Amino acid sequence: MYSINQRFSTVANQSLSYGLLIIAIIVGTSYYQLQSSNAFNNLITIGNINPTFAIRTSRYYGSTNGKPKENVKLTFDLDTDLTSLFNWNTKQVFVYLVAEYKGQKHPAISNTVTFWDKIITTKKDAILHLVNEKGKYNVWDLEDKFQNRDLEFSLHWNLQPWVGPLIYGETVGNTSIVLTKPEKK
Amino acid sequence: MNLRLELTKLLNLCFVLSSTFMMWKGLSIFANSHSPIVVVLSGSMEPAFQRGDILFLWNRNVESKVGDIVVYEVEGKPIPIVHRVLREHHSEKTNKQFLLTKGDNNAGNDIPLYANRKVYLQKDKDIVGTVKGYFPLLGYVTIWVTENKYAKFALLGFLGLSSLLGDE
Amino acid sequence: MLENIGRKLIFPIDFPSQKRTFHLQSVILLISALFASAFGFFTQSLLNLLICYAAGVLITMLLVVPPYPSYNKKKLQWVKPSMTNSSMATE
Amino acid sequence: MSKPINVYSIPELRQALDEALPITLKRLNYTQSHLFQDIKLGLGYSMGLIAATSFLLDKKFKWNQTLFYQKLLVGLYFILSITFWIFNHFIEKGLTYQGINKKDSIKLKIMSRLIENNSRGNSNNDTPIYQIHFKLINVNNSTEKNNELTSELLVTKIFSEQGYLQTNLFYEYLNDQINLLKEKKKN
Repeated sequence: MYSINQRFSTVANQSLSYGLLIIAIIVGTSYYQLQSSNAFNNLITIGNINPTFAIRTSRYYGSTNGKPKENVKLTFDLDTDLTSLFNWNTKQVFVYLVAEYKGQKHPAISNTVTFWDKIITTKKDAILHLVNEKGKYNVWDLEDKFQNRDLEFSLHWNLQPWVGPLIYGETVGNTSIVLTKPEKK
Repeated sequence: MNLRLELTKLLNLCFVLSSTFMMWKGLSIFANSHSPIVVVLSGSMEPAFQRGDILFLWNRNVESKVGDIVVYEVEGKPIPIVHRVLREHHSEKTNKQFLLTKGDNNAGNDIPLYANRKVYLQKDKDIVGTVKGYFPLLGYVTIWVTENKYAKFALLGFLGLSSLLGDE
Repeated sequence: MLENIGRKLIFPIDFPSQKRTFHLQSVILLISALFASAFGFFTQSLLNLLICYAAGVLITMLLVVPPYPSYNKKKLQWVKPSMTNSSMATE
Repeated sequence: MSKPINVYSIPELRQALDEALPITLKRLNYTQSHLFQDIKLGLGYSMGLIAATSFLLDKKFKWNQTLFYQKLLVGLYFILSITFWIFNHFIEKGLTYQGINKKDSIKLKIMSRLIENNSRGNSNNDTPIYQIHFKLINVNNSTEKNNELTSELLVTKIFSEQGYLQTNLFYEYLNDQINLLKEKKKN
């Protein structure tokens, strides 16, 4: 405290270290809020999953050297309430609908793909009630064909905080379907 | 002999520089990533990450999960990219994992960004780290200094002045 | 010349005040950190927390940084340099 | 010595006094032993060298190519910093000066510290005190009991308001104290 420089820098330093304390408090309390509002066990229902298939030969649809690649796109219904994820340290929630499946020719290969996702930034948008929603992505596999796979769907979320660690979680309620080509009408 | 005195004074400066650098190296080794702390430079992950936000990376995980935000490097491009994993394919026999990524704020996936007409990234080769922690805005200082020449002069001037007036 | 300006800009305060201002600073900053956290939590707003803590830091700066005359009442009596000393000092 | 210090700064006072000790004792015919200083300089600069090597490797090569060496260097740096810390706290233990007077064959060790506020009452209790612990060792007769003395010096007695150390006052003070110590030895 012996010179004006030093007084300024001690105040600055100390306020920064108490800033770290504040960050710890924010991270701790917001995590506690998530736990106490049962945010890690939100229920979900997924249904009415209908695939459509298309054959693509572009690199941007997974084709290498012009070999035909089977792409799949979905429509689905989804119901869930994610409002419990929103507290004072939530900047955004990224929700994504993923499917897990095994390889057909090589069963040792595990795959996880995203069919749909959404960025939610406010609490009032966090109640999802989707009917016949179109999937966002054309999805292809490492193998050329995608039909007749056993897909297990689940909804995951990633909470992006204003400060602190990123938090990941999953909703409760998985659905399995086998992808089959709908009969031609 | 004043040589020792001068050497001791120089040593203090040397300690400041070397301990900062070695701390950074230690952190790199701990996180197994050559840059464990990165500053976001593009808006492709908005609104999650804006320019100037600071990200803390971890690279000791063997596999990435879908939804993870990863930092990867593309051959021939100087700036690492921060994007989210859209798909992953891994074999239980070999430890190879293929990843497809996409920026939250981009319309399409990252295939046009990958080098050598590749369709996937490889976890062990291309990934610098997975984002684990976040601190907003603080990195804007470094962006400001690297991109604005007046800022560089201002910073240098400020440092020079404070070393002249200050108590070393 | 720069050195002379530098010496004018040190603005020292007396030893008891150094102790007192440091104590004051620690207490105010800790209290404002805790109060800001609590206020932010109960209003569920990080902005409120930030404003509250910034105000605390600003108050501390205003109280501690400037060399108020009251911080310089207990200056010490130092030794008067004698003629021989000044020649020694530049040795 | 020509640069004035801020006399209201404890670190600057301590540094000025610690640096003035060897210069003043030289005038009292003591030759300083630089052993501890040299060990610290050696340790310190080898740490600097390690960091510089690590920096160069980082600049010249890619991360994966030198990972093993980097781990080695970081480990070495860590070990040396701990050694440095141990040396400071357990071996040097605040020893500011050691030197020898060949004529009187006396070895002198000085530990010093600056006490910010003495709580010993009276009017001076705002004034920082430079506490010096002297230890005289007879080089020829190692069985003889060492002579020790702790003395305290008000910093206001040797610094001018402008921030100059009054070197001849400091000289006289040290001379008096060492003579006192020698007297004590004779009795």
